[in-house]
Amino acid sequence: MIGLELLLLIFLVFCAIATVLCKRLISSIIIFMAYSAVMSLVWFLLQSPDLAITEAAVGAGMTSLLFFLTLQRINQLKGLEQDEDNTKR
Amino acid sequence: MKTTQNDNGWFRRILQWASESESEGADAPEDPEKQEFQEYLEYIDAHDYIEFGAYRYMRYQQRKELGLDEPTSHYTAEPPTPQKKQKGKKSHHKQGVLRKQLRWYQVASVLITCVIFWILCLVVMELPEFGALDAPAWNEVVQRYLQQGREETGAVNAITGMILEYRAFDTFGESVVLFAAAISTILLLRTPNQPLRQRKAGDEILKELSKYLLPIILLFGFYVILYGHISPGGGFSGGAILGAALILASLILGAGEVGRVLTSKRVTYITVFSLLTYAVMKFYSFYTGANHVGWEIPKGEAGHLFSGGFLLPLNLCVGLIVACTMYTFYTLFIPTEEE
Amino acid sequence: MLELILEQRYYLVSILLFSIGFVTLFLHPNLIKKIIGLNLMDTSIFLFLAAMGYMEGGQAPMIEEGSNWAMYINPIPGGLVLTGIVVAVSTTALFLSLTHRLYRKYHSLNLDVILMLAKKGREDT
Amino acid sequence: MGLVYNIPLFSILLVVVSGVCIPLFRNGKHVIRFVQIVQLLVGAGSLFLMVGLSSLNESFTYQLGHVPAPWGNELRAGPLEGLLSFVFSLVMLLAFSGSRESLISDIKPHRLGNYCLLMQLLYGTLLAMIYTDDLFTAYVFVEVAAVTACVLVSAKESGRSIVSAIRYLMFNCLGSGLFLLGIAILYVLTGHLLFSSLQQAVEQYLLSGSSKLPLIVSALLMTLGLSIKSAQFPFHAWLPDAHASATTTSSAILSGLLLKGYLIILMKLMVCIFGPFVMVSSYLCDLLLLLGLAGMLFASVAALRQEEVKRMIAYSSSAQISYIFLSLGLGSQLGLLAACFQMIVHALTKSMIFLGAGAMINGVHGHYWGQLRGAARKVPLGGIAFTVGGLSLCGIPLLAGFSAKYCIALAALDADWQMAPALFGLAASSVLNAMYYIPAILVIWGRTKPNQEEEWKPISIGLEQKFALSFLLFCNLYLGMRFGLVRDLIEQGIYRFGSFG
Repeated sequence: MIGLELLLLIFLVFCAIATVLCKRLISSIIIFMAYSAVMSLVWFLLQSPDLAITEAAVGAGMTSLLFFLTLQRINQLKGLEQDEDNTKR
Repeated sequence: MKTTQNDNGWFRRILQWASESESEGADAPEDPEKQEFQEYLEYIDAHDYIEFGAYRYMRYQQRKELGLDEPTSHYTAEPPTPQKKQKGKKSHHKQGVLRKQLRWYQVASVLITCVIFWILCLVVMELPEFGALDAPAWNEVVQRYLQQGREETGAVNAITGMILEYRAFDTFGESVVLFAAAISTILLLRTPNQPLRQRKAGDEILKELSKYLLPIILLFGFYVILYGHISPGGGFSGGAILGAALILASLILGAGEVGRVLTSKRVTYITVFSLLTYAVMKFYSFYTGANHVGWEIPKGEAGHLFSGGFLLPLNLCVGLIVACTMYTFYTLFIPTEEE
Repeated sequence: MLELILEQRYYLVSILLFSIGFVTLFLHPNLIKKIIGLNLMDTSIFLFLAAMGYMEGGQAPMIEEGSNWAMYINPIPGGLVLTGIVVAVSTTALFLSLTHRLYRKYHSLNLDVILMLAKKGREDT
Repeated sequence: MGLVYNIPLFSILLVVVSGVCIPLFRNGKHVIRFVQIVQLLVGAGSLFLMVGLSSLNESFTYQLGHVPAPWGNELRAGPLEGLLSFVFSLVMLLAFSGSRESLISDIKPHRLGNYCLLMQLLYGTLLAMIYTDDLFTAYVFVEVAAVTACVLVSAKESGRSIVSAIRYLMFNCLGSGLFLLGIAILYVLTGHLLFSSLQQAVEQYLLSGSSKLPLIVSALLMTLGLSIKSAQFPFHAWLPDAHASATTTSSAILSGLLLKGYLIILMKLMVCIFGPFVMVSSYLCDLLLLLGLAGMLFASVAALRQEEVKRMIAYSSSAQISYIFLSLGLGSQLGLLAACFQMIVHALTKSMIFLGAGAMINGVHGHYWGQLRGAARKVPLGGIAFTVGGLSLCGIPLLAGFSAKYCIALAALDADWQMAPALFGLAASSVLNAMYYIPAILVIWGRTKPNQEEEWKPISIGLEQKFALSFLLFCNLYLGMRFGLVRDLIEQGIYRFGSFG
């Protein structure tokens, strides 16, 4: 049991470092999603199912979705700029 | 998992990051935008101060003269002319001052973090042991929640009983945070009369699948909300699931379809009425409790759906607030037509 | 020492995560990364709280009729964390919407660049 | 239990519910009236509460719900809380009426309703911060304040205001992270969240002498978090930008009230939880004193260099907040009294200065000193408000700022080694204040160039604005000449609040 806990905790730290250092924003958001999912698993192990459900729905689901949508919107703006440049060419 | 995607290798990158060579973008710029900005900083260090837009326009002119490439600038709408600073005023930008400052800032914040980390480690070592049976937090407050909570609130789930009955004022504040965040996002992102983007509805298989899947998710969300005082869950988690179902629906069926039923006005009204209902119910129990009037709501038999006095409607209100807020966030964040 | 570290593993990990989030919020110029750092910081504190509510061999606080109260874990941190999660998602949404507005204005996610551009704008108008 | 005891709960709920109801309105102008009526009601209620409690000389706790305090939430009110909420309501009301026109012109009509909503939520939050008696409730409402105030900063929709909003939010999130971590450590140690139970538990720890480091660190984290939020010196970077780009109403409330809300919580932490032992023995008070001193000098020096009126006033706010930190750092009952008095004086004075400056800016359509030359001749009342406020902050006798400085000096004279630095800081910062306010006053009353002579005619401002400015002027003069009554009230309140030092 303690082995599993340690594994999850180390994975958490690893994910945290990875999500910070990752250069592509999209992959760092995906890693953040994994981080949230693992966090909810840890809370389940800590006998707090309420927290686990909420974190899975809000942290891994909602927050990551908001990140994705923002990124999509930003990329769309970028894409438009490139389109303008292309039409000028 | 994602370690293999980069050829540099994590170890080297961590080393690089630790020695802070990454931010010195002049040698290895990651981003053309950043590189351009670095060049700009060097330019204003060396020459005189001009606006960034003016700098870009100047670069564009230079490149055009050389016949190198076409502009990538989106500042081309009105070419600003380079402005000289007024005479008599010394430029603030001395050679490389800015970059030095940035570096100092970084070193200082890493140092501060290390100090904080070290102090917190010392603190943690002095804290009561993890999982100890005689931790100081294990006091009469917890005892009453666990021992008499079932009779006093009529809830099986002690957490729901706690946040909606004992510490209901905090939860009220929390709903207000959500509401305030939703309104703030509306203020920031909504432009009036903006059409919702008519996404192409997903393909047929997804649509067919969603016919069966959506009701199940909706039902599950309501189940989590309504049985929040009996089983794990409650307004917050159930509301988030409900919100997720609404988002899924607008992803698959198209935002326009769902948006026609759940207009932004209706969503706001639902949130407002839920919050008002919550406030009225809690006001009733705060007032009667504080003035010792009696008139308690009968708690019913714990473990049944209709038990726990106000817990069920309170959970429903919180759930609706959360679901509506999540849906509002989604509708404001999806890309719109004119962008 | 090692035993103590193993014993306090949850606390230590949450402190570590807190530091990572803190340094990201401070150092990383990219706004999206800053927001992720903020989230890391918040979740680490939640982990700290959730870990302190745990009791060796305790069960989730779904109270059965006539059971011994000492067999459940502490429900208070759970309630606090629930509140905290909701607060965190609200601030994240607000932060992201501000980021989007800024990108629309300055076409950059780099806060240093944005600050420079905003400063220039001020000096000229 | 009489009706008086219900006033805290009634006022918080009334304000929040009235805010929540605003989306049901259609017309933005009605919304402002509605909000003002609610503020008037709550202000009257607070006045009633203050008078009642002061004549009975008592304070009380109000149990929220059917379960008594360590289990449920509770509110706590005494004469000091009544006074503070009265002053806050007054400033809120006057800020709304004093800048009504600029509010309508600065914010697009379809956003006005939501802006007022957030204002009202912020106001309810401030009331809750005043009355709360529970650490976690304080945290939740601190977060509400962060979210609402952020949008108030960005309401004007220029690029600059959004940049300042994002900086504001960043600092705030950092502050709340530290604050929450402090709460978590304290909860692990004691298992309580209620102020009175926490105080007992902390005392027990001090008697037994164990776990001293965690206690100090948690106190340090919370103090740090709150001082980041209240724009204390090293963390004040966001404040000038936020002010310079916000509308007049936002600036007045941000600087006059919001920063004080956090300070009230800090004061409660000091008095109700940690007590003098932890604060003084762990040099936390000295830290506050040093922060205050540094802030007073640095912010004043920075204010000297500003070319925009609002930025200058913002730096001056940061300096004035440092006075409060300084007097809290003295670590005595007198210091606490001086801090409260300075809080009230600054709330009234700073909102007056902002309203006056806002009126002038509206009059001449420019906010640089060059454009503001002769502005006070165009908008005489605004000019008078700015002048009186500025002179008051310089410490001219018979004005409110002088009496606040007098209180702080009295407290400093009572302290031992802190006396010399505190008095020095007070004197130096008064001189610095004079150095930037007096040129500013000369500029706004100065003559414009002769060819612009026809523009000298005073511009008429609305009746409501006139009333608000005159009322604030009256308050300033009253507090300057006869501050005995208010001071006694604060003393009584602090005595009820808990003993310190």
